Amino acid sequence: MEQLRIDRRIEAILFASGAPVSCERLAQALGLTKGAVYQQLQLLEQQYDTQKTAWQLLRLEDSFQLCTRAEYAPDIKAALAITRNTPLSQAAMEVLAVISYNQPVTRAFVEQVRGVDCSAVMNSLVEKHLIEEAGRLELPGRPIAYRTTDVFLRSFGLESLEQLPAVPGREEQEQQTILEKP
Amino acid sequence: MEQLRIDRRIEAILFASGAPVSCERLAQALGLTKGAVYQQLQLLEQQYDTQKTAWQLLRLEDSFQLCTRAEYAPDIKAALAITRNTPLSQAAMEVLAVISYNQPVTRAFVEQVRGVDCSAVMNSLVEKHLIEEAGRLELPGRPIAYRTTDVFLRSFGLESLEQLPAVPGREEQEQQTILEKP
Amino acid sequence: MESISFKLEQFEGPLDLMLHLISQHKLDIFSVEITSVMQQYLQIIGDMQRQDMEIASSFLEMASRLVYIKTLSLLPKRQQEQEELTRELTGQLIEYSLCRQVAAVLGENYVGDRLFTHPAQLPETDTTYRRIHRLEELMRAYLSAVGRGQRKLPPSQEVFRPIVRRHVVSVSSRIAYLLQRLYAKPQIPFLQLFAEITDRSELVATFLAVLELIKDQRIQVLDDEALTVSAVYPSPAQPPLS
Repeated sequence: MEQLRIDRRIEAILFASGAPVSCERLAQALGLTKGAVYQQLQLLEQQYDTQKTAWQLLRLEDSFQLCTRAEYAPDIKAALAITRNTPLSQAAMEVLAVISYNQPVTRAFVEQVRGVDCSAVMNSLVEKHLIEEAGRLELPGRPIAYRTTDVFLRSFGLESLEQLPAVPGREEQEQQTILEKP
Repeated sequence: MEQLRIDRRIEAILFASGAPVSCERLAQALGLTKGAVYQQLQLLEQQYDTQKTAWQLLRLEDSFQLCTRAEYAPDIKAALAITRNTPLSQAAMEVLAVISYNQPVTRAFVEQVRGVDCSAVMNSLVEKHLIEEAGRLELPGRPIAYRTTDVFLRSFGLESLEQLPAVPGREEQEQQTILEKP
Repeated sequence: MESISFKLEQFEGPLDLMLHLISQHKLDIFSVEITSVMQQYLQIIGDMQRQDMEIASSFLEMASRLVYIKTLSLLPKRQQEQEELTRELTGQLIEYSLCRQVAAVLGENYVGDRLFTHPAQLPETDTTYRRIHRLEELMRAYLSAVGRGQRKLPPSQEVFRPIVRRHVVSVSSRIAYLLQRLYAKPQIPFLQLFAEITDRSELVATFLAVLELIKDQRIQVLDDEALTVSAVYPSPAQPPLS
């Protein structure tokens, strides 16, 4: 196999890490001296600057990190805003519905109702500020409970949770189970 | 201010978002036509390949993503102390095979093909983002359907599902059975 | 007899085990003489049961399915059903073997553990959700999530009550009860003994009581059309004990 270039190997590590990586760690991973690594980093930095790449090499103490340049922030934000505006998926809507009717409620509860892993969906609902943590429940393992937020109320045109419409077939007794559920 | 180059702006968005970004979203964010963006993406791809950069441009259906080349994996794993090197289990591989060729597909269908309970395996594939929910099927009980993700495509070196290897002896008519199954 | 040289855990399920047996005997899956494989499968499961080894339910399920097919093959009038079920099973085996082949090809192309993406480095932005939805969407989603019967909701404590305070019916109490009834009316149709019972525990206890009484020759079952339980004379049923 062809020998990989050291600068590329450093770039690969910085790229995959995202976070700052110390010169020392780079040297260890590549089996090189810190000096040799440092020299390569300087060359990379120059190269990025002269070529005006979209990213730059940031130095923080003895660590290095690849980051996009500030002037590209508007483009990145524009792309991000579009993502944010994508409507909720069926799965997200269901998780939200289960939480809104049963809050405060654990992830395990939501997963039990739906029969599937819901962690990714719930994380994204937290990110969208539609649900939030509501302390821990006094149950084995002290699981985190979740509840809906004001953003949720606004999204569905509600003034309070009491305005949630009754679900046909849902009985009083089931409302109770929230507090008792394992 | 100096005009920023379009290819750099695309690179910045791809770099910062980490995840695949659709051609459409890039076009919207940059105020360009999809065609123009697509052309730039192709140039970037060539450029990365000829320069043998540490990262490559992957195409996943209509989306694009930057990711490192496989030959740098040992360096990255060494530097970032990544131990999650566990290959997918036989069971996971079989479930992926059934889902990728039949999607969208219910858990019951996967279990019928494999003759065993698959809920644990499927949950772990959801956690690994290799499969995701795809709404519910209009069948009795409205079961949740699953499909493969862009992580799946990336993990198996595919650009789209059409590149899935042909199933030996599989006939058109068998494609139909998906809709009829219980 | 061939000893068990493998563990069931090695197999992905009953279909996997059957494919293993097929390949071991170099049989062609498309023209496989499935009955010979069935025979072996049942033998393996049987051996394991005799050795008190733990067998996953899916393996037992397949065993009962095979036994059923085998039973049908002994009944002349059910040949057609037997053939259908056999075809279905063969079809399943073919489908599963395809699944395995595809999984193997996919597996060779797996690079998921060697490609690294760049973790997102997004500028601080407001990620608050801004779309407006109609309330009906939420309701529909709720009904969709919990299902019409809402059976998947974690059960309330009420449901556990019968389990916790399990109503245990003893066999001896049912023996007493049966003898009491037979004392009043020496012949009772078998099914009538169970006619008014709704509780499972009571049902089981009553049946065990009948068996117990037969064993002790206190009662006998008359082989008439209705299967009548009859008190046995001349050792007449004793009056109720309690």
